[in-house]
Amino acid sequence: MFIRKKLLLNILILVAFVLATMNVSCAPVEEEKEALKVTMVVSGGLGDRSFFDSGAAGLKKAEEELGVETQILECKLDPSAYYDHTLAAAENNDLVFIIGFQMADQLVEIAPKYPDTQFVYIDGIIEGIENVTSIDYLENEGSYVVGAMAAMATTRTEIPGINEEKIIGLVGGMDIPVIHNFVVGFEQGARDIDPGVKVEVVYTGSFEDPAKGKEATLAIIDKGADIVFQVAGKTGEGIIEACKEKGVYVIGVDSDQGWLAPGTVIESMMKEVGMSIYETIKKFQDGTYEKGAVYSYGVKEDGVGPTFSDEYAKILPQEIIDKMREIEQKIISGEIVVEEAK
Amino acid sequence: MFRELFTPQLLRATIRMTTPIILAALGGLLTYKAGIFNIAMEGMILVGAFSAVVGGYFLGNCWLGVIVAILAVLLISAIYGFFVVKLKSNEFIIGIAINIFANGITVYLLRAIFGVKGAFSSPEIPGLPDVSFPLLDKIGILNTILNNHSIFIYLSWLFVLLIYILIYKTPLGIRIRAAGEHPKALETAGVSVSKIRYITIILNGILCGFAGAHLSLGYLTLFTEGMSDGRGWIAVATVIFGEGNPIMTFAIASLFGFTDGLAFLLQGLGIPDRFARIVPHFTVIFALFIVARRAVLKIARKKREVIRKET
Amino acid sequence: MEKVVEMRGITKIFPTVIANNDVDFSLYKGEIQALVGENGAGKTTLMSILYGMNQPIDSGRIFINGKEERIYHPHVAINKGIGMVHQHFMLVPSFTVSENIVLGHEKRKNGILLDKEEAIKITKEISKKHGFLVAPMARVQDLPLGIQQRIEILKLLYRGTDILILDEPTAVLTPQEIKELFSTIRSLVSEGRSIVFITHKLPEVMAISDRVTVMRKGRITGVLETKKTTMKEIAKLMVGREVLFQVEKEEPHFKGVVLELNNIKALSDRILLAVNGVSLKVQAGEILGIAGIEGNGQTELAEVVTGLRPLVSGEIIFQSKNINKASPRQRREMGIAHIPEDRLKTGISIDATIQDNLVMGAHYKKPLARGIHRYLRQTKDYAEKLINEYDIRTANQNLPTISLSGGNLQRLVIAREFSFDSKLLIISQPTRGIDIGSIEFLHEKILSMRDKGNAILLISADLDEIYALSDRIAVMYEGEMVGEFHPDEIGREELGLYMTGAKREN
Amino acid sequence: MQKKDNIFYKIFGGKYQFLWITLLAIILAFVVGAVAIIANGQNPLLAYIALFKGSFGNINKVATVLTRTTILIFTGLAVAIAFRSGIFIIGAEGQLYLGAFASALVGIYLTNIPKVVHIPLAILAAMLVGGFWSFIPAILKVRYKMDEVVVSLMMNAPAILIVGYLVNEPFRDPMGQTGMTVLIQESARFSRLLEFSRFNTTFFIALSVAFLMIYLIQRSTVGYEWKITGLNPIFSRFGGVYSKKRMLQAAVISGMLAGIAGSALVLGEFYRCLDIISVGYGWDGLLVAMIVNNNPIGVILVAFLFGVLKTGALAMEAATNIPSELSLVIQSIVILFVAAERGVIALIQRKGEVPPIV
Repeated sequence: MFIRKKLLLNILILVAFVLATMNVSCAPVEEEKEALKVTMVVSGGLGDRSFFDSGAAGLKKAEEELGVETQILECKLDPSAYYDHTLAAAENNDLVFIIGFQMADQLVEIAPKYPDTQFVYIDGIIEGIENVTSIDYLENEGSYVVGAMAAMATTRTEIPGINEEKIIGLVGGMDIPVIHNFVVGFEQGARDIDPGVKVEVVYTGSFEDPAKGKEATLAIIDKGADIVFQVAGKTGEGIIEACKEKGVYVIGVDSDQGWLAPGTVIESMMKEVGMSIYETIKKFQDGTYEKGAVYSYGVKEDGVGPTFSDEYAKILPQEIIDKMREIEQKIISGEIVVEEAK
Repeated sequence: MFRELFTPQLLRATIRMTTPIILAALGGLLTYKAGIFNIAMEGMILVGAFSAVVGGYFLGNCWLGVIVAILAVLLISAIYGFFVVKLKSNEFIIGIAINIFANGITVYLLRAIFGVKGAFSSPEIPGLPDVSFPLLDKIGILNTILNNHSIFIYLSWLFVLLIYILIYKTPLGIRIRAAGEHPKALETAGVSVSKIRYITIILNGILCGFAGAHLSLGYLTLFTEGMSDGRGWIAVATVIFGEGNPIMTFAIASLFGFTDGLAFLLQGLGIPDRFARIVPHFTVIFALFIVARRAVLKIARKKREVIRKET
Repeated sequence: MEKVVEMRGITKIFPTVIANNDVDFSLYKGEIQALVGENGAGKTTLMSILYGMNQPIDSGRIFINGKEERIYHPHVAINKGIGMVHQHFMLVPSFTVSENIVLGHEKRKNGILLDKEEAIKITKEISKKHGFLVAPMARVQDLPLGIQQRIEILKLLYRGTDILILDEPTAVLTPQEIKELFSTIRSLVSEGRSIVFITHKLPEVMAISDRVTVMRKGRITGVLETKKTTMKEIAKLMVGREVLFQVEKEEPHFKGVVLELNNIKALSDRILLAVNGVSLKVQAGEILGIAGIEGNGQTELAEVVTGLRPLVSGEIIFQSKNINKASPRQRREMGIAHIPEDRLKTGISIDATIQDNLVMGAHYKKPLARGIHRYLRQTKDYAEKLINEYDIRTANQNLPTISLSGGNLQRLVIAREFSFDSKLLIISQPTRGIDIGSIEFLHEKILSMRDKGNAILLISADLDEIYALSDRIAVMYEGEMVGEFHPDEIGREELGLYMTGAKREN
Repeated sequence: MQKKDNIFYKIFGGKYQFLWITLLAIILAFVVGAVAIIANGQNPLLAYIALFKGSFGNINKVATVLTRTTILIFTGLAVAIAFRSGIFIIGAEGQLYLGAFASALVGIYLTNIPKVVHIPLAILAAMLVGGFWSFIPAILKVRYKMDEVVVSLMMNAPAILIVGYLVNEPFRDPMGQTGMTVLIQESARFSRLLEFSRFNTTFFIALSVAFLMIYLIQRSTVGYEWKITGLNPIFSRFGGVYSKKRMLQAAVISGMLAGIAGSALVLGEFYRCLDIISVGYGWDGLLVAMIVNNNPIGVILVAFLFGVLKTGALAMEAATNIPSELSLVIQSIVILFVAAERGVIALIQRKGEVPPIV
């Protein structure tokens, strides 16, 4: 009895299916002007106020200034969605940005099947596929610079909120290699300035739990940290809040996060995802786009690094800012080699 | 190593991390006592957290925010109550449905109301005040541990006490317990079991509203998507492990809070983050295993004694 | 005389049955009215309606003290002075006596808190006034059923009840307790209260009631004055045919010992020695009746023999083999069948289908299964056969068992247990809660099993049953066997003395 | 003696009642969802067309739906078998992760063996760890009367954390990829069946396992004993069932099925183990099983329904800019209405005879 009942359900679903397919055939095929169609697929979700949002901002800018048609597809870390969204983006776009190292497999699988679509893989490197260009960021280089900055600032007790102890901190979202890349650079930067500076590293285990972020931050502030580098997505909101509450400083990540807590954010370590997206689209329109190229955006390419904005100069002594610029030059010239953790 | 770990700051952190859990758990405990296995706390905290921010932001007053949070959670509770009490649907399924619903609706409304994704923070969100007790200042270590917390932390302790009194010392309390243990006995004593269950669902709604408001206005002053991050589930676990006793529930919630805080400090000793975070879960399971095992052994021992005496 | 309750044209339809069909019922002030009928006749439903449960009804009107009332919830009934003692007691096990008494009508102190002292005081007062002795601070779960029933009655008196409905109040009581209950009922009536007494035990009807209302299949079949009627007449109205009160019993043919217990001991759930050195023998072809007040270790004894409860010491010898270590399944396979005392909890699964319950134990054997494969056809036929043979009234064997009435549930259990090749039958309280028609049928079945050569251990608190069936009677008191008799040797009164521990052999 | 004069009853009562109610629930949920979409300023019709096109638009879409369905069948059956036997283990998500990792290990480090050996070994590994993880709460319940719901709930996060650690530290892909192991050997992979979908042969494994489970549950003595143990353990023991053994057995099989779900993700869909390999397949499995009251045939159908909803929601988002969260709202409403079936029937019959208070 039950089987027959369910059979009927099956038939109904089949009917729905037929109706739906009919709809495909009579879907509107009108198309106006051939605007460049660009889609960005992100592995996580928008609203992280850093990495993905930066990319979205770049895309928006391109839409406004370059007149392209854009769309963003979020996978929200559902690995089964990576393939679906990559495929959907590949099907009817000219240019597809794939943001998130998690999606490499899917990209490698799909890109060759759509030779007419150009793919840009961001935050990792894929080589050997004609229509896939890679953009990688050397977070470690940028982190090195802010690490050095923090090590210098933590000894400057004349800055309000800076204590005696030579301790700085880093709160990471998850204990994963991408985050390690930040950690390694940050630690090396601090060490090179003053081997006596201690870096307290703690992971919250989630990119989505600001309460845990706050708690983790309070724990390292209790240990004496007065400058905290936050690398934790939405969890970072809680980190910033803890710093604000305790009157210590925080280093923002990926985007310029100064507006979140003016006076508390001492600097932001930029990862110019938006900029690189914008520039890539521009190149694509200009015809200077290189198919299959691999770009590494480090300090040299201005892809990562501190903002040097005026807002922060109000807190940081000029000599530290100068020193940061000097370090950047040394990284560019190769005098300083920053370790990697990826 | 011991000194490095067990600092007053750790106890302070324990108190902070326990509060959202215990607030929700107290609510869940009431419904549990009235015979409803409620697992919708996760969703209710989330709705509470979100609407507290909405209320606080637009009305400009943190207490109005709390009230809005309570009203919103009560709305969800009304749906929950209708399905569970009136239609007598499976409370487990309804609970999960409510959790999914809360997750979807908060994200959706976050975008609809504030036009942002992921998180909303603003200096315009009024935070709940911290409370300081002047007398505590004098006692150094107690001051570090107990003083200057957000107001709901103290209120949560008060609630533990109040709910203990409510359950064990008031007429409503014995009705609630009767509704859970032998509903027909209560019904035939002329008291509507449905009414009692609705009351506990309402109280649960209020407490989850508090938990949410505390999370987004007290603990933090912002909202992020999914910010309850499993606290409702932990609350479910504490209710069941605490067997519906507020004091036991508080103790177990504190154990969670403690091990959670400990996890951050363990990382400082070079223990990988993930192993540090396994600690709370296994500690609680293990602690309860010890308790359960002792109970089983006690029965076995008693049996042996009786047998020895009689044979 | 003044009518305190009048129910007119009550009709109540449940999804699968018409429980009350145009029923008229009235109760006069100061009378004891017996409401009798077989199980499923609709007695309890009718009284539940009066008590505000099973609402809404499909049609009918209710008048209390001449005024029409809409009783939609028990609290309305309570306000009108109606109280009901349910067959399954409505007491919260973990609460104290006084808490149970005041539940729903609690007194407060300081406006908020529950006044426990007042509750205790009230309990003491009313229990003293009515001559019931109860400990206000005792937990109900620790009290024997007789005391629990007193608490139920006290609860009603506390609420100021004038109209008491007692649903099968004697089912769980000892002869002594029944006597006490009857004197309580008489004193309550003498104070001006009116009582409805639901039962299907006719001797009790004759002993206590002023009037009798008889129901059958949802309808009233007679309203009689007790003095002007006989048990036979009432029984006929109840069952719809003549009823024999005594089953024909042939002389037993003993055929060798089947079960031998040597000094066995076992613990109760509360870790007390519930079975304390019991030794006995049961032979094939005989019924050994174990008389005793409930809670004296009979349940545990049955469970030890069937393997459901671990044995502390002693020997269980079944067909010359020691089975101390055998599992319940192994014991069933050897031929030990068991009709447990608590059918709903132990003897069936109320949510499973009737078929599932009927085939339990046979489900994995030929011809119903081979290996792990079940033959559904054979299973269905097997169940169908039992349903017909034992006259289990159901539309379909795939209905959930909960749809059966009490008597049919018992038939189901008996059908299952009697249908496999057993050597020993352990039967606990077989006729508890079932009606006259079924009892007759059941007793015949038990005797036929005896005559087929089964050894039968009959555990019953009902002395009528013990006398009607047993070839030998053993009395159990506090976990021990205190005497063994031939039924002709000993009178009921004397047996009662053994049961209450006032007297013992050896 | 049913009350058949009620017009509602005539239409919606009777044998097909459950079907009607489910269908009604789905339709109602879509109506409520439509209101939300209109409130969002969009055309619900277009949105729903996009949803169905996303699930049924072409063979690839259907295949995608089936890919999700495959996993949900495993997790749904895992929950169903345990719940049927009265052991309420809700640790499928954690077991899935452990199973996925175990499969990946076997898939990576066993080399030079034929496919017919390699794949079963990889699945076996997943079954072992999944079964073990599920055995713990079960044995704690049976031996020490600990609440298996909470113990199994609490064991999810550790499982996911352990896999996260292993995947990110000792077993990470040294070739630059992070949060994942290296690809498994060719010989451990299930074949993909379509060019533009990850639909693969695990689907047929799922169907065979499902049929096996249907057989076990409905036609075998073991299934009978599971059911009786779940409905009344005292009675099952009374009737000679080794009920503790049956409970443990069901729990272990449940864990094994959840493990296979993880295995299917690794061997069929991703060809490696990721640190986040599932977002809630275990939890969805719980819902799938509970909605159909642990009926194995129902599990297959509802798993398919969930597959359609999930896949369609992504497509709807891509096509119309309606946030996929809205599909969560619709999903939760479907669940609410379907779960209310009993109560709704009572309301339709207007009898107030909702089954008695528990």
